Amino acid sequence: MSSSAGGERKVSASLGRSVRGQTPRIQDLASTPESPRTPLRSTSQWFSSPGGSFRTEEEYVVLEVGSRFVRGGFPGQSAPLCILPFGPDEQRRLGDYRQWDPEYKMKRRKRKRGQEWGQEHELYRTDLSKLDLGLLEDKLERVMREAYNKYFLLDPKPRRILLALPPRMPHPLMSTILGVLFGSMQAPSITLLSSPILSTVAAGLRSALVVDIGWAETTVTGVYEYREVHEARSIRAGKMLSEEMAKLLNEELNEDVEPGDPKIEVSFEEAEEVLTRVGWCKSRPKSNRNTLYFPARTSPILEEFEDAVEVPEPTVAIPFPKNTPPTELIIAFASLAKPAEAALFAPQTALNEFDDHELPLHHLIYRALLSLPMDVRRICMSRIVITGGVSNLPGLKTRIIAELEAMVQQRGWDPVRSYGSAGARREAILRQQRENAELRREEGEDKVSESLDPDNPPAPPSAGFQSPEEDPIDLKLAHIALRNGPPPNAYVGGVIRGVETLGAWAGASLVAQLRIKGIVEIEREKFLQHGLLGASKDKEISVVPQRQSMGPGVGRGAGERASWTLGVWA
Amino acid sequence: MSTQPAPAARPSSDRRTSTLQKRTSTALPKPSSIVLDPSVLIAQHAQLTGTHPITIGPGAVLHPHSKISSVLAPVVLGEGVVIYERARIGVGVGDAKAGDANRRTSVLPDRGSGGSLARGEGTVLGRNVVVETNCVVEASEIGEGSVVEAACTLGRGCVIGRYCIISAASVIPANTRLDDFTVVYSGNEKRINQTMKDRKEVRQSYKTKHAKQLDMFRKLIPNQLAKWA
Amino acid sequence: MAQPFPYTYYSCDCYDSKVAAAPTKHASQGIPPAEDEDERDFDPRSPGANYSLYPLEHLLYCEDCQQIRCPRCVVEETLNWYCPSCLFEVPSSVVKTDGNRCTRNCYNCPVCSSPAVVTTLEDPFDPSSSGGPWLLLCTYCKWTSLEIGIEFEKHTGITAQLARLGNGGRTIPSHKEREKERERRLELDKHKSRDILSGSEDSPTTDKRDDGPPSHDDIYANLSAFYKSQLAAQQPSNPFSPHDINFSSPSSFSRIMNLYSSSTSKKQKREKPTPMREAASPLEGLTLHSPSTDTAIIDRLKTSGWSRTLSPAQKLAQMTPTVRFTSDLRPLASILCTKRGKRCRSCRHILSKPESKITSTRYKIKLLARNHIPRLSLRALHTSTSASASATAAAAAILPFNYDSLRPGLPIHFLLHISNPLFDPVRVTLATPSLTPGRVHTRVTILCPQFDVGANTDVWDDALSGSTDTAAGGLKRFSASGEGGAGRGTEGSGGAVEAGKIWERGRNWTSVVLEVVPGKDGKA
Amino acid sequence: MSRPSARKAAPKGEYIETDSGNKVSRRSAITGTANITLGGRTVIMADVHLRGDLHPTRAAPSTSGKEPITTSISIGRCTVISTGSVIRPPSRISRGEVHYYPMKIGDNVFIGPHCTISAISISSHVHISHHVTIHPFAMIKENVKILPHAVIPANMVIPSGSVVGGQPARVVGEVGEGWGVGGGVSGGIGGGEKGGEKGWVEGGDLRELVRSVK
Repeated sequence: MSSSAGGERKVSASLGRSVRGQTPRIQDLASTPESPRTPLRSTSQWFSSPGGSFRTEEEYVVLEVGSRFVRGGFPGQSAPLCILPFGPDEQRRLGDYRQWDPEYKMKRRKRKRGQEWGQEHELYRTDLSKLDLGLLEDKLERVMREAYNKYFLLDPKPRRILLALPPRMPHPLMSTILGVLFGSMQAPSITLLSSPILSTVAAGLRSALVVDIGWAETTVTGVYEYREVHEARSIRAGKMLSEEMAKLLNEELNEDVEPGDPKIEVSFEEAEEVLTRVGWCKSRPKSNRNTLYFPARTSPILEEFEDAVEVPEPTVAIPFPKNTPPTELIIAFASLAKPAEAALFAPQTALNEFDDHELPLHHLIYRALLSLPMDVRRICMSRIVITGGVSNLPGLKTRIIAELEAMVQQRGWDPVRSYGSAGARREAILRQQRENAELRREEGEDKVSESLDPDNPPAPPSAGFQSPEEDPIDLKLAHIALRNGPPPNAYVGGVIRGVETLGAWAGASLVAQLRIKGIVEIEREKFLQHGLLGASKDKEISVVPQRQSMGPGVGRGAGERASWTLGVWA
Repeated sequence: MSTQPAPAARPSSDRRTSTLQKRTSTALPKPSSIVLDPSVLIAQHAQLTGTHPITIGPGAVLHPHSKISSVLAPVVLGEGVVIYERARIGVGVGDAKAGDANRRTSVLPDRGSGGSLARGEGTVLGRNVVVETNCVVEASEIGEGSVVEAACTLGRGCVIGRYCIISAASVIPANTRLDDFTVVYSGNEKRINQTMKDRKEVRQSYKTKHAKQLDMFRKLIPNQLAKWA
Repeated sequence: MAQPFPYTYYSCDCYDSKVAAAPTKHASQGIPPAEDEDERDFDPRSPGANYSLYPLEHLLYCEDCQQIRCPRCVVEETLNWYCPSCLFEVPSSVVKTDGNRCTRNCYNCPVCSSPAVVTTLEDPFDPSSSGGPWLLLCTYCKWTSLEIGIEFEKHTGITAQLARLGNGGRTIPSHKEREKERERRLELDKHKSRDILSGSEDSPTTDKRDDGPPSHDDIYANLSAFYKSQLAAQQPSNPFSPHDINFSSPSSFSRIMNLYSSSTSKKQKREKPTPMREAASPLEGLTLHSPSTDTAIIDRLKTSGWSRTLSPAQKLAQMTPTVRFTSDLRPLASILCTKRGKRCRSCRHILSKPESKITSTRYKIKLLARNHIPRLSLRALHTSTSASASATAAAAAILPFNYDSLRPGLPIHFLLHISNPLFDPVRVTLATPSLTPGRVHTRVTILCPQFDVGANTDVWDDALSGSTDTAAGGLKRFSASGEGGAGRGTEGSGGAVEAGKIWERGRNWTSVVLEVVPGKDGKA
Repeated sequence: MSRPSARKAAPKGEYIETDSGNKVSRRSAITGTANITLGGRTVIMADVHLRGDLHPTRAAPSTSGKEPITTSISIGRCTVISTGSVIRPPSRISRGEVHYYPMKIGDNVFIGPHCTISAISISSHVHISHHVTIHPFAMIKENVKILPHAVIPANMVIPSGSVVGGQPARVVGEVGEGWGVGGGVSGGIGGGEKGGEKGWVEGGDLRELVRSVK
């Protein structure tokens, strides 16, 4: 049947979008193209297919493929049916039940030679040089099989897949993942949605600054009206964090080890467990603690472990049954916050010592905001959505927001960091601004005026603190809006504000439930025929700069209407 | 522990045993002797060996092929203790089989080291303690109402609290202390049995059930007490 | 060791085919094609090999493709659903609505995953009429639903009761009730904001009064309700108008999306839109980040410590991903499982099809690979003392793990037994690297690399004749399998071990001798 | 059906063979033989302990069907119970009385060394590895493989065709379609031990194994 589809493609390039292994339909011709900029784009064709409008959500399977977990479930569910990890135990030969042997379970697993921290728990990494795509395929294939056979329990009817992927995923990776889903899971079509946008949806927002603190890296994505407008990355994320935790534990454990004895080295699993169970994050150090809701006892006084001992400081007893002999580590609660400190914020190091790829989170976010256009910024800064596995670390969100607020107060939105001789004048300005800010804060958010008008005229230097200009028309507008418009809360802007999200998966589940079609809709036959190059009739005209080049040609060129496109992933 | 309805236990027994508890716990090792309460049930092929004294409280039940050894130190079994088939009680019973009895001893502190007999306190099982099949118990004390499930190994000098449950095939390294109501499960996990701790009625019904179980054994198992008394 | 040694793994062809299929992918990767060559020859130690090596009993055979089919070159299709603990069949219609879980009283312990039973708390001394209160008890780790403050009035319909019972015993409103509540309060808010024209920002604090922060589910429900309402607002109400096909159709949605882009704004004007807006209140799914919740969690961590927190496994098992403390645990209804048939992925022919009855263990169709490919088995040919050593030596040679009982330099003889299920004789040619790869370089020599195996004819008289002589050494063999393979069958070795000669030959089997010289191990 | 008690004079050796071909080790410990039925061709090895004495006290339907007397343990044909295992019928309190329930073990069941078994029923073609503990009232269906050192919690039901292991045990896999096929008469028997291949497989027909026990 693939061949027939192929024939079809040749015959009617213009009908390409309709190809489902069936004959094209008139409605497809009718469907009006939208601007390629919209990440979420319509095709009436899905619904206009016979009985289309009565299709139920079950038609879809919603997947999120992360670098360490796969989440899967059905539309309309608040949480995935299964969250499947990629551990070494998931990669055994069939019939090798070693991990169920208690003796084996008791042993601490050693890191294999030449393997990076937690490498054998990863599905993929964006650095392809070290990645064995064949293995990736195997892993994913097995996990997907498990998901389908143990959790989804679907009847034989093939299901479409709604796939949440981080934007700008390397194409070899994508094509491998898609290959598995099409090949082994027999999906008739796969819709790609980018996770930051989904996180935004799952937060009930249209625009947001999505901070995804994942495993390998932290991604800050500015989303404006459901469009990625900016992206910044840092390697300060889960991996570094758990490595720091391991360091900490090793130190603690080795304190009472005689010099002669072999040093204790906790396994990845142990470090991970400690991190997820009792790891936490301190609030901002005492200095200008205006947004601090914190018990004084675990404040930065306890930076050093020593004082922690003197003060009757709460401690945690962590069992290490896999250690030989099994031990229990009594560790000061305060010091369990150190890893987060070191890995994510690195307060010791001066800012200019960081490389661009290892910025501490708050700086990363600040810069991201800074580089956003002004009006976008004022929307985004009060819609900071922190998600990703690490974001569950208690206290982390609070800390980030607090740090950010502090930075904004300090610097406003001035990209220049040092004014040299002009410093004094600069100071004056800043003070001036801070006063405004205070004033403004007292008045609170009541100034709907500036919030209401979406396309703001480019505001005075610091958009965050522009003093609201009283405009009768604005006021009128405001009243109208209040009478029959949405509550003003929907237009809050200009202040740092954190918004919780249910996460990308929930977002995808929502989108699928609402039957919204993504821009990137890939169909089975086409993919199996051409892979990601499917859309590449116009190789020569579209040379879109790409993060991971797979050669030119997956761009959203002129010819894309006729076939599917890769949207943000191009 | 399961909480099924069951008629009342004889409160009298409780009182009697509480006193017995005191006595046994402070019992000094007398010259080699076997002190058996007349109400003890010793099945055929149950063994009591060793030179140090062995004291067994009222209502205790020794199943066939269970073994109480006082070769190295005295053994005291409180009232209503049940020892199942092939369970071995007493310091020193483990060593012989240490190798294959449990393969996991390798990854735990060697039980020989801690198990110094200097204290010579021997082994004391509190009231209504149940030791299941194939266990090796060298612990110095097990509190009232605790259950040691099948194929466990309790190292020397262990002190197990009251109403603990050592789930099957666990290994308790030497000189471990377990608080009351501890549950040891999945090999190395520990947790507190809140329900048992908070709810008196649960403990109560557990007691009554145990009593009934004892009665049942009396019905089913021919008593060889005479042979030992 | 889960798999008693020695064992045999078969590599499925799908490995090669995958590599063969790879080039296209490689092209896209820009990996030099040179790699294809060395990728082709199969290395059992490569991590990828774990996915293409299978024990014989897991392999099927497609008679049309004339190929082995391993679990991943088949397509599985569900025949029926049933609960693994009560073994009731579940009709496909309700499977999805029940969330793929059993709705009877089949629950698993959230702490240790073993089955939980319903027992009573009633005082044995005065049994109450109802026999209650009832609770879930884990028979293994003794967890009870009391630890999360849940008791049941009836011992039946646990699922129904649980649905209404939150942890700590508070009642959870049903979906309908929640819907109503939401509507009511939304109305309320509207009025509020209408009256106060100064647009008082109705912050979440106004709604915080009711029990704490809303649950994951609530937020989700609110969100989806909000979006639905927003979409509906765009549409004519009549559900059957052709328009409504587009009801939630993306075109309208994306139109709302780029409301602000000038291109569409005129169109908007015409149907006087209320632009799709963001969620503004918790009722619409907006939850602002509140530091207080964070600090609350931290304080709780501080006080309750390790034992009250959840292990990763326990978290993953829970329905809601947000749980953190033991008090948040919920008993887990047992997940249904399925009976599945298997089809060949390439030609779609049925390879195995179990009888659909849950109780039946028979198969309608079952095409086993063992009936089409020779069966190999390896065992040490030695005195019982060194047998274990030799066995493990081979293990070290074949597998990445090394045993301490390995004796470097001491040659051991192994017996490779090949039996032929086919009805024609087969000719076998064996080959092995003289030195095994990996850390332990073990020398393996096949004394007789080429031989024939007879056809599998007339099983029956052979069975009868075989009965007597196979009795030898049975006890040893038995104990071997019991202890997990060490010291397997120690009898025999009648003739001397000679190069070029097969060891023994039967009707449809032949056995030859391998000489294995374990190499120096890095550790030993 | 025959009972170990009804033994025909056998030549001195490890095993006493009953007229229906059961092989019972002289060193096994069997209490309450009157309540135990062996299906024939079943092997009870040394140090195996069968607690037939713990039998249902109130009239319970005899599981073996034919027996008028209460049965506490009934074991099917070609089943092997290996060294050091203990078989004890489960008991629970019902209506305020302790009650022992008859335990049923099917055909071609292999029970490895040093197991403790209190299941209510073990169906045919079940392979139980060494050092396994099965708590009371567990129910094990056909074609199940239980991994070494597994602990099967009380009341657990193990659906047929599954592999279980761990402490507590859970279903960790499925036995393949080909599991238990072969051995016995279906091919390969000619070899027997001599050819280097054993004449029986896990979960398969254990006749070969039983025959070889001496």
